[in-house]
Amino acid sequence: MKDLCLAIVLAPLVGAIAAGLFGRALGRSGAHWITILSVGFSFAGSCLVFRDIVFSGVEPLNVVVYTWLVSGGVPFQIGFLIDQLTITMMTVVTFVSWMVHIYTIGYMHDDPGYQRFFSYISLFTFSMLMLVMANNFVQLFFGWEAVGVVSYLLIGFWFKRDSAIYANLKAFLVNRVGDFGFLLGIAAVLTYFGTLDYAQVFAKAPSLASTEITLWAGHDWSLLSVICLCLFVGAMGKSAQVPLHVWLPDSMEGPTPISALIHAATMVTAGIFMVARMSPLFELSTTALSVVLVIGSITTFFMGLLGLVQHDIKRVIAYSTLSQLGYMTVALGASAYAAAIFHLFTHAFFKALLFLAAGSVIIGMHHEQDMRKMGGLRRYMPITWITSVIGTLALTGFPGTAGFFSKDAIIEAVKLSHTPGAALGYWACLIGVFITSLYSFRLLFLVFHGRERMDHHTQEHLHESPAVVWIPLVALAIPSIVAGLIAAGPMLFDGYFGGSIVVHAEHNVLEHLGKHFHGAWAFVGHGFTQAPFWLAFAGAASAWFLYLHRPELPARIAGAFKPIHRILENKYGFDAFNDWFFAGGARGTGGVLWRWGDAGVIDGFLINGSAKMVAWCADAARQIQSGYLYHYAFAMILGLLALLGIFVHGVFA
Amino acid sequence: MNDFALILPEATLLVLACGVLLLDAFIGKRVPAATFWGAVVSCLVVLAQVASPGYMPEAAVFGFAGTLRVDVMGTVLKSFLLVLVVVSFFYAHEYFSKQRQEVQGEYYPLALFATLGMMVLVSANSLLTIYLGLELLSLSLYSLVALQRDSVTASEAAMKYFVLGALASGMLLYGMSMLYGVAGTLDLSELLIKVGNLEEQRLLLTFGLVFLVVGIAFKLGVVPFHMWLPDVYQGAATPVTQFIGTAPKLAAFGMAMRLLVDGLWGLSEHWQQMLIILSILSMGVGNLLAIAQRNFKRMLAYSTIAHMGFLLLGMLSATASGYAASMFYVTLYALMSMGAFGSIILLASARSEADELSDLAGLAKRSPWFAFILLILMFSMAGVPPFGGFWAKWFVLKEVIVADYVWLAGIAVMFSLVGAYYYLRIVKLMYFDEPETPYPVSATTDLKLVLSVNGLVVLVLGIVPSTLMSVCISATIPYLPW
Amino acid sequence: MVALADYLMVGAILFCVSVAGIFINRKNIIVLLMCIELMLLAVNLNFIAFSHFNHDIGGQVFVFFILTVAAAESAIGLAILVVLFRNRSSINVDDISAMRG
Amino acid sequence: MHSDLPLLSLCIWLPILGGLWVIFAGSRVLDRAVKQDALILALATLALSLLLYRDFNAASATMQFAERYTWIDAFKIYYHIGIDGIALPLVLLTTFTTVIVVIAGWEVIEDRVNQYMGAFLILEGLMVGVFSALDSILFYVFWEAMLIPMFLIIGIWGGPRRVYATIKFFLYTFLGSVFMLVALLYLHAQAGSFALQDMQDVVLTLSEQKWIFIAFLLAFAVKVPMWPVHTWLPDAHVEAPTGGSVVLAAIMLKMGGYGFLRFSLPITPDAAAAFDWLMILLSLIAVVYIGFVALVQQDMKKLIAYSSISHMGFVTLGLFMMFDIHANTGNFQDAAMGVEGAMVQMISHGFISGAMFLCVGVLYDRMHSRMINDYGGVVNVMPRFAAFMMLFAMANAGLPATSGFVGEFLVIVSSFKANFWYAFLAATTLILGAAYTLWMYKRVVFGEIRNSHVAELTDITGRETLVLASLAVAVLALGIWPAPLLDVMHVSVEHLLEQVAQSKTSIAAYE
Amino acid sequence: MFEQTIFYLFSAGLVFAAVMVITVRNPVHAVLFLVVAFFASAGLWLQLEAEFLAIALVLVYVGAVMVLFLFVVMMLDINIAVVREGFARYVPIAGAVAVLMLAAIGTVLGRDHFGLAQVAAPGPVGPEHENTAELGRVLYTQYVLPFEVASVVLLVAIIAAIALTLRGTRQSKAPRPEHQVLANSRERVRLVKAMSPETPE
Repeated sequence: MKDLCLAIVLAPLVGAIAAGLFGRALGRSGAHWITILSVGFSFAGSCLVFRDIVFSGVEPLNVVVYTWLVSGGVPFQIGFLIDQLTITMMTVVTFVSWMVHIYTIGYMHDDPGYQRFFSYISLFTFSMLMLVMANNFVQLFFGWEAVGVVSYLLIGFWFKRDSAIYANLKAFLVNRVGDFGFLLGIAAVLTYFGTLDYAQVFAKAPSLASTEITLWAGHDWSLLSVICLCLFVGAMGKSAQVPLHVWLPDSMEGPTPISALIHAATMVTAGIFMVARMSPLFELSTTALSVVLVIGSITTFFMGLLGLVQHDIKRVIAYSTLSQLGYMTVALGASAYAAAIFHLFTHAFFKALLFLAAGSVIIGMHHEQDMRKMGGLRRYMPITWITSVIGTLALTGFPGTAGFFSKDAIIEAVKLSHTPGAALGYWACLIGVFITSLYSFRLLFLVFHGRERMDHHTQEHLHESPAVVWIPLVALAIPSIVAGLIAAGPMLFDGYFGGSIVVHAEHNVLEHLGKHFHGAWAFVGHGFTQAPFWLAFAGAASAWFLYLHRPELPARIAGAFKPIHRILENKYGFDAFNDWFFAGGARGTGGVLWRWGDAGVIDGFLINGSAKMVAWCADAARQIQSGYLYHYAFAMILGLLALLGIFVHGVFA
Repeated sequence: MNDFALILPEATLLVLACGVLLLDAFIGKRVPAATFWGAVVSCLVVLAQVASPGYMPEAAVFGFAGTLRVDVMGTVLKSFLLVLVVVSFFYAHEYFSKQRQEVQGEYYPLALFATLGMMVLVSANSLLTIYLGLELLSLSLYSLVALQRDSVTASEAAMKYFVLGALASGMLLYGMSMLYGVAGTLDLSELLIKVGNLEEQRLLLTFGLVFLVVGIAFKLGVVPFHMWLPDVYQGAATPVTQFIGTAPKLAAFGMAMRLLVDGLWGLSEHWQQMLIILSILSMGVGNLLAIAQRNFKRMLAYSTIAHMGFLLLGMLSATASGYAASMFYVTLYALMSMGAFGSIILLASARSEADELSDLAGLAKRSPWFAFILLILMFSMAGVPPFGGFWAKWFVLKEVIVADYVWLAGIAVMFSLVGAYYYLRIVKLMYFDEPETPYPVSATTDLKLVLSVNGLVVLVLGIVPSTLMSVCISATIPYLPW
Repeated sequence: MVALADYLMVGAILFCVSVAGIFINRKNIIVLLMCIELMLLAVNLNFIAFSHFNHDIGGQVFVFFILTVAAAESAIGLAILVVLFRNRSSINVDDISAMRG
Repeated sequence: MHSDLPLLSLCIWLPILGGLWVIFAGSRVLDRAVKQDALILALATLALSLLLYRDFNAASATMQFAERYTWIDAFKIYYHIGIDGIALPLVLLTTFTTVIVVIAGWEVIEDRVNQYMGAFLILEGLMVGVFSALDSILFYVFWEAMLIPMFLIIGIWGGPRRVYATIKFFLYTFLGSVFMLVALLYLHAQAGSFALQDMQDVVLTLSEQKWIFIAFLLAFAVKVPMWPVHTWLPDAHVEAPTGGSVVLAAIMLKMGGYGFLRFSLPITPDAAAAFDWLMILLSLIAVVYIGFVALVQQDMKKLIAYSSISHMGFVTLGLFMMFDIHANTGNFQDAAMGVEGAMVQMISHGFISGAMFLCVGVLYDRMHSRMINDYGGVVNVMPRFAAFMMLFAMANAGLPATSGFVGEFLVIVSSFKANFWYAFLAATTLILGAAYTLWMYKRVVFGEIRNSHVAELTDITGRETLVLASLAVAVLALGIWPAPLLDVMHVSVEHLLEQVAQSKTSIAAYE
Repeated sequence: MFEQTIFYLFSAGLVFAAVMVITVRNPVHAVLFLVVAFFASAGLWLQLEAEFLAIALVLVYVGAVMVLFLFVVMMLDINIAVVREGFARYVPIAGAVAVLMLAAIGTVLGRDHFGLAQVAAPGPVGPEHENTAELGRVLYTQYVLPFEVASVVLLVAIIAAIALTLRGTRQSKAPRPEHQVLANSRERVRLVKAMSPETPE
């Protein structure tokens, strides 16, 4: 199985290298064939492994591929840990990636960077697989950073656009802030555990649970809290949790397939995956879990609100993604790791679906993304419309859809949790349901229903997207509906994850919840009676009222609550603050240090200053060499006198 | 050995110098090169005598009732300075054949007499011999400087040199009179013994010593007795400057050794302190002022002052190995400054002296090879390996540190850092600036050869300094037992 | 009785006068040359006095040579002076300062 | 199979003598022939150094390929050379970089080609000499002699302010090294020998050690360069020709780090322990302060120069936190990771900064401007170049799977052992390094074509591709599999740590 | 007593003459005062029983060297008015230096070290004592080497004096073509700052 895993990982890399370095020789179709085949192969391989691990009950695989380096007696290795958690991620990643590959043929049809694009997304697939398959922190960090880079490259894919290259830099830097914490976490792990291998670290973790370290005098911290918080900072960056969320909406500058693959389905969930992977550590720190919970709650609620005021179709979905990531984080904080991963799993399908549908719309609209210029598209793009409706229902958690299971599970789990902050999490999630529904249906209504607001030219050319575009839509729509029905039971309650996730008994809300679980259908039926469903229904109704029935109302409401509206439009001022404080502050600091410190004090005063001093002394000394004989003689006589004074008369003695 | 065998080289040189004088008077006008070759042959003959194994004594031999001392150090110094004189003759010949024909005649005999003075000086064993050798050297040098009769600067330089030189020798004599008065002898060997026995007369001896040190300092060109040096270097014709700047420095070193070590070792703790002060002042003033110069010769003059400060570092450590260091230093210094002035001669045309720094601009384009040679010399003077000058600095610094004056070594390297700047400026002019004229440098093969060898010797000494170091060490070994 | 110190004192005074003379005379080089003669005279007085009081002829011999050399020195000094005067038409010490710095 | 040739000497003298030959024989022949000769010499030296690697015994901490001949009899100075696991990678880096530089200068240098090529070859030999000298005076001679060709390279083929830059460079480094000379001479006075081994063994009191350490510090800190004696570097880099910048960044800076490893730590371990707070402070200032300064640079070369200073901060940090680690864990061997990280960082920085300078050189050769504002949208006309530069920029930002990551990673993770805050401050480079590198990349490479000059740019030639590709391979190979590099140094680093662990003053107390 | 009177007489004369040498306006007078100084010191030397040297001083110095000085002084035709310009300004500082120096030397050479108590005056020598013979004896035996060197010094002085002052063919006014060809601007043209004619003084 090791060889198969290696092949799964390397296939996309081969595809990426082929398409990247030999793209011109391969031609367009060559490039997409090789990458699609390689990712398809990975998917197929993942399915095989999935079968082995999940159904055949093969022991999780933990192997070393090669030793990266040995230093200080600590081996750093590249290796795979394939267990239930990993294989779930692998399957999702390769499947969505595969779909996106196919979809890209249509979406990027006319783009000059065609081969490059395929190369990038294949490379991304490789990196993501490396991330999830890692059996140690170094490799995790490898993948972690690699996906960041590919994300950077893809956001800036259209490098001529100023907004795109601004967004990719921002994305990378904000992610780096997360990585900063992540790396510190890894350093802490290495320092106290002496190894970076998951298995060894997890095994040793309980023995270090009560270790305390001193960061500054007088304040002792629990070691595991420090480690978990540092690691979680990394997760916050990657999974766009407040306040490191700012890059995600901007990342929509990238081509839509990327938004689907990277910024919705896979990469942004790496943080969630990582925390789940680290559950043996997080379980030992209630502090960390609480922080996770609170951060997740804030993200869930506040990012959802922002979705309401966006006009760019992709940005609405992006904020929706933020909000959903918040749900997952809340689940993590409540120790409902399985629920988080399950939501990750379902979200991957329906959010990728929504993005790809949006992409389809964008193709139809000739790269117009403003919803105010759309409307009534269902007539022109029926398949896109249908799949979008499915995606929206899944997102809003309509009972029976995939999203329903995962989201309800999270809400129920948080409700049961006793981790500090759980109440906040519960209410944030609950209200979040209403908000989700509101902006989701707003999007649906503005785009596919109502008056056709696009210009005449666009209208004439509107038609359904080609098959390579809609086939992935359909392929993603299916799991968006059925994934929950099939997988909810095993993944949430039946110990699907086995030993890959560790939950302490006192935190184990899912187990508690599982006592009330009597099959998926019963769960659906139960769902109709619960608050979330009615909240979602209220959201949908409000959307209908505001955007179809009385479309002039939203503007009036906005006018009436101008301050709030402005805060929302300014995204709570995060961007402005970051630009001013961090970007501006860093440049200002740099400028001061450079001009004042380097050029002023060191160079100006110390270096050139002493050079000038020497020159000045030289000039002054020149004056003594006056050219006059009597001065020369005088100097000699003074010299003589001085020597006499010192050595004979002991003037200085 | 009988007395006359001991001064055979000096006697030969005297005779030959008179011969060269006659040669110049009678056929010099018709065959200008005759005087030159005569002088060269004279030096070589004397060199052969000095360097012959029979002349090299194992221990010091005294002659002429103790006024003469022939020992290894003296012999080695004589050999070195004769070599330097010969080389400087080659440069001078080139310079004179380019221009200034009319002063050629007197140059060589006077230079030979100066050489005789140096030889007397380094083998003197009496205050009297030292004084006479010094005067013979000085008077010849004064007149050499003034030899360029129609040059305003040369006569000015000569006048300054003369007046200050006379003042300095007056002070030296005053010191000698005190030593004579206190110790009652003119003989250095006797002085050495008496100084050791005259504990209660320390003050008087120190009093005399101060005047003596002033005289030595003047001859070496050490601050604050250096004031003559820049003006003389700048004002004199380049070969004269070259002559003054090379062999006489060895002689001055020899004189310092004779007076301070051979005669006044007993006062070493005093003169050590004096030399420390002089050395620091010299390194400081020399390096500082060199920076502000625009004239190459004048710059080299200040650099000389700085180098003399370094030279004193070896002496003031007052160990045999320290003297060896100083000897090594002065030899290297003479070689380097020989080459540096040689470069000026190379560049000098019939029209101008080419002694301004700006004349060096773009030399690397006009003549890459000689720019390289001058580069070697400049880096060597700055004390950068792998050139000879590095080892010179290395050696004296090592001795200073062994003598437990680490702070002094620190000061010295600080000043050498300042000094590096102006040497670099020369390199900068040659390599980084554009030439004023595009024409390649024209010179005779002789000069090219001599200058090339001169530069390469400095390079080779940088790579294999061992032999010369050993020579210097063996020359100063007799001073070990004290 | 006249002590050695008295002779030495006269020599010292002479020495100092000549030093002052070198410094004081800024217009005439010839006087400078004369000052140097005075200085040598002071030295000679020292030598002879020491020679007398130490019963040693060496000092007188030294003076003998000093006189010889001083004569030679004057000859050369004056020759240089003449050359200088021919070039500059002046023996003003202030004027011979073309080189400085 | 061991070769009987004096390999190490050949690596030193082949390029030096070859360089002289190129200079003096080259003035009469065609430039092309000169370049070919230079390339052959550089390649031959590289091949010789690869033989060194092949025959190197990584299991031994002794000096290998040692040669010892009497040089100056009177003072027992020897021509004594040899390399251990610390020096070997640096020697390889030197020979590799020289090949790169020779190729990079192929068409760019038109003026005095023979001197240019010769100077680099001589420089190569001298640098190898520095890394392999086992006699302190021999070391010093190589160390100083190196300044001369570099001085000329910057001064002759440099930019408009080359004279200021090169004199500043020379004097700065000279300042440091003369004090080192004093320290070496003092050590000789104590140890009675100039051999490095004897100096490492000599017993010194703490105050002696402190003075010696400071003298060494001046020499090595200038070379590294550490804040606040770093200001020569931006000027020198900016004005130097591309090849000069490459050698300067790739190799010369490493000599500072090497000096700490070879001299400061083993000779004055107690002083190093006493001053470690200072060294760490300066290192962290270099990382953070210089990171900020790099951010606001308008000149690409200056930016990379500052980034070099910042990266070299990791080297000194990695070396000097061993005392804190020892204080925490009680075992010096626990600091091996930091030291090895510093070593890897040196090697990796050699490749990356060299590559970055070459990238700027590529642009400069075409536009004759280094200002970021003069560029924009380069990727549109130079896609292949943009790809390479992206790789190197990412490596500069410390991306995993590039060599830039390895050293930083090892240093940061092991600095946690010393102190959380060291790790915290050092890790800011993750953000700052990415910020200044990628921001520059964005402004230069991405975007619409900014002006007509950019529009006229042509993509890299085959020669440039070759150069950049070979560096890219090195950067990636070292990032993906650094083990071969680390394996050669383990034993030597352990040996070094044993030496450091041996307090000299405690021996003094016994005696 | 007599001895002392003689000593003080000559000493006073010597010092007075010396001071006059450096202060008189006319260089010719200065030379003449120098002669007086020589005579005075010759007197002192006689008192110190250095008869030969005293005579030699008068003969050689006064007879030859001073004449040479006079010769040059008169030949050079110096403007006396200029020669004494600003003289008084430097007297204080020169005096101060001289006094300081005298103090530095005098304190050492005083009677503390060289008084009669320390160095006893030698008794008078008899008439049979021949200073000249005594000097001559050592001059050609013990000091023969310095003697030879001194002769070379004189030879050099002769050569130098001739070389420096003898103007051979240069006194001819005939044009020298080789010099004309070699003329260049640096040597021939001197740039002076000229007052423009419009500007009034």
